[in-house]
Amino acid sequence: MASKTVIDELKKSKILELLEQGKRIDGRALDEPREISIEVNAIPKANGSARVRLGDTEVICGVKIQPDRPFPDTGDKGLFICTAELLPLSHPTVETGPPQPHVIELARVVDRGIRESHMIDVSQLVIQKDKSVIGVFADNVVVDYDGNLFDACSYAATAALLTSKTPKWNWVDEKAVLDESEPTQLPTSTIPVSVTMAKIGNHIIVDPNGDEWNSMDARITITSDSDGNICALQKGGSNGFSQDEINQCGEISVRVGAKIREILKAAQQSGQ
Amino acid sequence: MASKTVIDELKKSKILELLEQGKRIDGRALDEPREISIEVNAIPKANGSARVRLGDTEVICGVKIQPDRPFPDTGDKGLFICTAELLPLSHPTVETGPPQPHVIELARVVDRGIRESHMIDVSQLVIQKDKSVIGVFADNVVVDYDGNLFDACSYAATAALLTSKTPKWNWVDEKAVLDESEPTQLPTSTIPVSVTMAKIGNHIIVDPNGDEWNSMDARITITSDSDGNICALQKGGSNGFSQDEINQCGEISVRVGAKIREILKAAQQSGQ
Amino acid sequence: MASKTVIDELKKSKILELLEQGKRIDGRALDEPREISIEVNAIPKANGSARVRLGDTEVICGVKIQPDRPFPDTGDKGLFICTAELLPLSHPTVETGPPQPHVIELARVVDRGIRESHMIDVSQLVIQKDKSVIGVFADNVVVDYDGNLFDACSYAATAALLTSKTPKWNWVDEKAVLDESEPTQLPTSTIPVSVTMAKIGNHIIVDPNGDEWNSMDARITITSDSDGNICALQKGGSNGFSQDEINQCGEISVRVGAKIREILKAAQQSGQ
Amino acid sequence: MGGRDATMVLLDENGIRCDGRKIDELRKVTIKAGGLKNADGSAYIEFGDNKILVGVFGPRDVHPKHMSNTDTGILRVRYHMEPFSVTERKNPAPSRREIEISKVIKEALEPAVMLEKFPRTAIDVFIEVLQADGGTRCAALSAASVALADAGIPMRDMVSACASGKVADTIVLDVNNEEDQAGQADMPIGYMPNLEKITLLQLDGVLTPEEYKKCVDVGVQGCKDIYEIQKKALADKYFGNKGD
Amino acid sequence: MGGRDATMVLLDENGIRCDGRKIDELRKVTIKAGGLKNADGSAYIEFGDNKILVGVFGPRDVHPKHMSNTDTGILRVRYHMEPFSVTERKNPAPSRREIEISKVIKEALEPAVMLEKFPRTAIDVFIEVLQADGGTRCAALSAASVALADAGIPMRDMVSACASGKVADTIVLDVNNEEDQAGQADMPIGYMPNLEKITLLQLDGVLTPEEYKKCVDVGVQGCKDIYEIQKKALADKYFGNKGD
Amino acid sequence: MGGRDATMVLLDENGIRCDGRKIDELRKVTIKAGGLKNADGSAYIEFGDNKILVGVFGPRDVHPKHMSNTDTGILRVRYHMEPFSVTERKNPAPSRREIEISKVIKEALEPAVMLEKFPRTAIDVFIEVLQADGGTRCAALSAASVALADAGIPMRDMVSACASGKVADTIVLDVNNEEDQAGQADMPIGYMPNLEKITLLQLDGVLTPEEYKKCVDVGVQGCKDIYEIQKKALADKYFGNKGD
Repeated sequence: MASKTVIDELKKSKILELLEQGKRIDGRALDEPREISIEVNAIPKANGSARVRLGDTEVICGVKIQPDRPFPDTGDKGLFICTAELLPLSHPTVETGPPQPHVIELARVVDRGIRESHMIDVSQLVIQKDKSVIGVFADNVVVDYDGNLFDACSYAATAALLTSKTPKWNWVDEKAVLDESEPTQLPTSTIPVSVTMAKIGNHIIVDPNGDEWNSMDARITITSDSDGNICALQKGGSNGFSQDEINQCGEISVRVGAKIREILKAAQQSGQ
Repeated sequence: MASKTVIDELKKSKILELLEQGKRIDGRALDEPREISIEVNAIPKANGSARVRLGDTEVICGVKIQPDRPFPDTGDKGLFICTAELLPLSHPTVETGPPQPHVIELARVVDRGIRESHMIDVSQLVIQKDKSVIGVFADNVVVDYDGNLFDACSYAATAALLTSKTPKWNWVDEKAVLDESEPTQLPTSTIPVSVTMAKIGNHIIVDPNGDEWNSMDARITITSDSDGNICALQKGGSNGFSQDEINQCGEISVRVGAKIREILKAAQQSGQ
Repeated sequence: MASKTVIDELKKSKILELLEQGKRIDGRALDEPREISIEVNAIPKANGSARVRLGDTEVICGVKIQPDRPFPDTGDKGLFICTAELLPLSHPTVETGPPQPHVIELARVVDRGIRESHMIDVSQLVIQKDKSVIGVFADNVVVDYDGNLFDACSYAATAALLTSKTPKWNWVDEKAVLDESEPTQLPTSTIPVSVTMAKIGNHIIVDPNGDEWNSMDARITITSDSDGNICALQKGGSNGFSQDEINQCGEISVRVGAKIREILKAAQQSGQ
Repeated sequence: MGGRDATMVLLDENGIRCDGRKIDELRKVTIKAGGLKNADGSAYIEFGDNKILVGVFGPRDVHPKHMSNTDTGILRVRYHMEPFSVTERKNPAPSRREIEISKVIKEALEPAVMLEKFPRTAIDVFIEVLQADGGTRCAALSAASVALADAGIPMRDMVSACASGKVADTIVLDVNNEEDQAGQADMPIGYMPNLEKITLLQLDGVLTPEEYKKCVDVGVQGCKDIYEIQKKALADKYFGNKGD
Repeated sequence: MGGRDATMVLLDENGIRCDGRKIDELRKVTIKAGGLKNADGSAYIEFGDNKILVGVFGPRDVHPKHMSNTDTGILRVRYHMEPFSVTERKNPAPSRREIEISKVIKEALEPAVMLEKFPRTAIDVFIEVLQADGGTRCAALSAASVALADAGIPMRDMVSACASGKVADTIVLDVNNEEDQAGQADMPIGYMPNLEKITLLQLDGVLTPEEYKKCVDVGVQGCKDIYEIQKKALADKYFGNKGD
Repeated sequence: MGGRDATMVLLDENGIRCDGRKIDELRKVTIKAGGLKNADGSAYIEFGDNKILVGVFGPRDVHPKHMSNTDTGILRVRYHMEPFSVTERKNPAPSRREIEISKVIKEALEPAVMLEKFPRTAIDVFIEVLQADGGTRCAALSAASVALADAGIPMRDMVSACASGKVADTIVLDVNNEEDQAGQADMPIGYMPNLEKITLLQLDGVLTPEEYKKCVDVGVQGCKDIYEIQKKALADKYFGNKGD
């Protein structure tokens, strides 16, 4: 946690100076996300997968679906677990070893955005009540870093889930036995979309890139669902938001999220 | 493991000088423990609990009672496990992370004092032989440190156990199912009391406070039961005791322990 | 990973100079292993054991045989697991803590040499298919280090297994229950022998001692079975071998291995 | 929060909640500043059935040195639950949830603490949850602010915190454990009352855009109530009105 | 490899293998040099159904300093499998197998890299297996060589790698996953084609001395084929014949 | 020691114990000084069926430096059991029991070792239990003293150790594994015979105050017997009476 370098400080000044003029360092509008490209089925042997580029940030999500034991108190529901990892090749500063707090937060925020939207109907993922359920694991790995991993991982996981196929298992002799029938679409309903905004000075910008990420005062990630409702939120960073700003961020997230949802739907189509 | 500071050395000289005159730095008699205050049911949602102050050392013990799997070779006995942790707010030198050897020793000595006294009748804590038993977990956390954690944790755990209530479970369909009946007193018999003594120079003192703890040559913790028998003992510290001193410590522990047992009994009464 | 010392460099020069004359620093022929002494049943309470000295390298292997759960996909086979640990008393540079990569490699190479030879017939080690099998654990501990742990651990594990006796268990009431009958010989067939060779300059030497180990450019460990076939191999070290050298090492390993196999057989006899 | 169901009566026809409160009513909250001997500052909060102890050390040296910052002090926060604080005994190892909450509380406190006054040092906030009953992060944050003030750390403002949420289709203040389990949404808020800034905000559960705004508003009002209790705790300790 | 059985037809009467290849035929291999923005060098290989990404950083400072070597640079290699890269989801913690393969690949690359030119520094090679299908270590080693070259690290030679093995009593090139599971022996080989040195060699499975020699020979020939693909990958990036 | 029962005849009518010993009789004890090539000092003890190897290194530098003490040397002790040393294979990770015993043995040795002669350095004692049969900590402590002497470390006295205990209502010397499992109390003692100081003392099990004194007395006598065996081990190595 060395002091910020002079270059960092100069970049921040430049970014702020441009924002005062209503401009961003890469020419985007304040509420404009970077270009999103989504390749589904990038890992054909997984049950679902997607490779997402959000500007120069790149994430791969692979979904594995397999029998598991239910939690003791929810024997009538399948499992959904979403993880995230920064691979060391994604940036020179990434360290191997146990996950840092910011990576744990990343994984938990992406997980909650999807979980709280009820995108996956876990009640359909039961093999034998209280004994065996279907576990859906969406593992994100970051392969190139240029800011805003929250959204990149969220889109990768969502696209991978939307195109996942689940095998069927039968409960035979106290064991889950794979049914040879064709895998079917994973049961999903709404499409959650996370939109991360940074506050730099008094400006709110959507989808901060790496330089903007380093310069921000605070950030907020808001996930909305297909009905235009808000289903999860996480504030971060070492400063605060006014109540008006929070309301404004809510509106932006629903509006921008609706556009990004179309990109996710197109990716879903392309995978079928 | 820096060298001891000059202040530490001066304190030790002072403590020793006073002891030569038969006096202690806080005015206590050599065989006099500090004031003990015990608040039982400090954590009402636990099955039993106690908050103990021994001078300025403060410990909270919470007891959780829940079904568990028995050890393979003792399927006809419940479990009793006692732990201890130094919370980082208890002293500026406490570090978070895996427990240090002195904390592991603390937990094991407190556990053995209670276990070896046979205070808890684990044979009554069986739900279904070889399949399911009742586990009694007494977790001590140190919230303020001023020496002699052995006794403070021991009194906290003992007081919490004496006032613990255990639910009942029935074995139904290969599962332990909670019985809705009123929880009953945890089955306990004898009341073990640990008495820790420090040797400073040629003096034996009971219940060393923080400054005395830093100045001691060696220490001994002896636990006696309600019959006045000795049931567990642990010597520590970087020096030794003569055989006479060991005999003397045995006598002190039984005598002083008897007085402290009355305080524990009063706490037990107050919790009913 | 400090630079090599001047002494290390001088030793390497000396070793290389001697090798140019066809000689080794301890007078051995290039394809001559050090003296091997094997004491079987060194740990009588284990199911099998051996204490092996290979020159000044010393290893103890203890075998424990006990019921275990099978791997999910191989419910009709027992388990064989071989480990290796460098005890800190074996050399001043050994550190305690999680195993270093070179120790993990050591354990895995020794394990594979025995496993790939099919020495142990794991299909005979089933108590109840899919439920309970017999696990054979061969744990090597290095007590003195003077190079070439691969072979020392391999001989210790092999000798211990050759003289191991396995109890019998019956499947009663969904549990493995020890049969009181006399333990019988562990079912083994071929005798694998690992031969480790170092390349120093352009010279291939068998069984490098500690000084030779520090001086080598590359190494190769080849395990052959009783039929004179090659069943496992591991190249190591920061340089390479020509294809001719690889062929030559193959021949040496079978030829030298045959001689060492006689020593293992004698040890097996001595243990009966 | 996947397991929400509606078998419990969360809100009756008179607008009374399962624990007898009105929709805009906090649970009983008491804060005591100080209490620990060794900590440089401390606070104890009872927030409904939550019981949380906070100790503060610092500013103090950082080990290892390369973790320190030559330009400013650093704030370190550990949120930790005792094994006996929850219904089923908690494994003593820090969970991913505890690590995330530690980070969220740290970032909620940073805007309030004048860290720039203490370059190269660290201020450590240790939060110990003795008994949990829903809303621990807000209770912990409120207590941590008081403990920092008790330690004499210069602050721009207090951070006051409580949660709002949606229960039985109604936006309510201070979601308790039962409401969190069976309710529809939970929104913890941390707020600096004088600087009027929200420094902690999270949401689990579905809200319409209108409900979202309402929820923020209700939560901010609750934070202002908490602020009064925080001030009283410090006044009680430092100006001796303990008899109140 | 204890579970070998022969129910699958691994080699038919026409000498055709279970995936349609001849006995001396590689699976389809494509390598792309570069691709990652932040890494100093990178490569992506598809080797049959293996998909592996490699990123290189360095030469760069070593922390902690005492891990560096005043006489030479050090090479550090991490071989890592993604949780979704194998049939049953892999636990994210590094396995003993991954640690061993990291070491074996490191020692296979060291003879090729001119580490002595960069005393006190480290070159880091990060290998990420996105999809595994038998022979990952050889594919990874081949890609790592290209990534090191892409990073501009001076090298004595490339290291080219593939496996040979014994399947249905026949020595074959490039053992795939089914052949590895059901086959009789697998011998991964890493080879420097110009210096004619074998820098990686392992064997699992039983071979007669004659088969052993044959296996090494077949593997070395395969490595030479891989070498051409490696050169083409670098030429495609640096000399623009991307249209090929 | 919760599982004590009395189905085994621990003491017969003639005062003979389950392994044929009298009540004040040690198991067979042999100690060999030296034996390891690389250690600075070493010893091997067979104490009944216990087989324990001890190696000593030092005085040597301490890494990291801040662990050293400018006023005195430090003693570090690791007590470790091999996976095969006990009936059911032991997990290789150090158990809490092993960590506690390491500490207890360290504190038992410290009074005997002239650490003040070696400021800033460490003396490392590595104890390896190859086969365990009750009373390992005492056997280990006795061997460690001999290994320290063998390493030429200046010592004030030896530390000699054995356990006494209560079996079938009788105080006996040197409790073996069966007696420990089925007996009533076990009291390991470490003793400096010339300085007449007890440096290790533990007790598990119930004793009346009179039995307690008796137990200490019996144990101290046993330690004196062990002392003679320790001296002989060193004499055998250093004065060549190996033929005894």
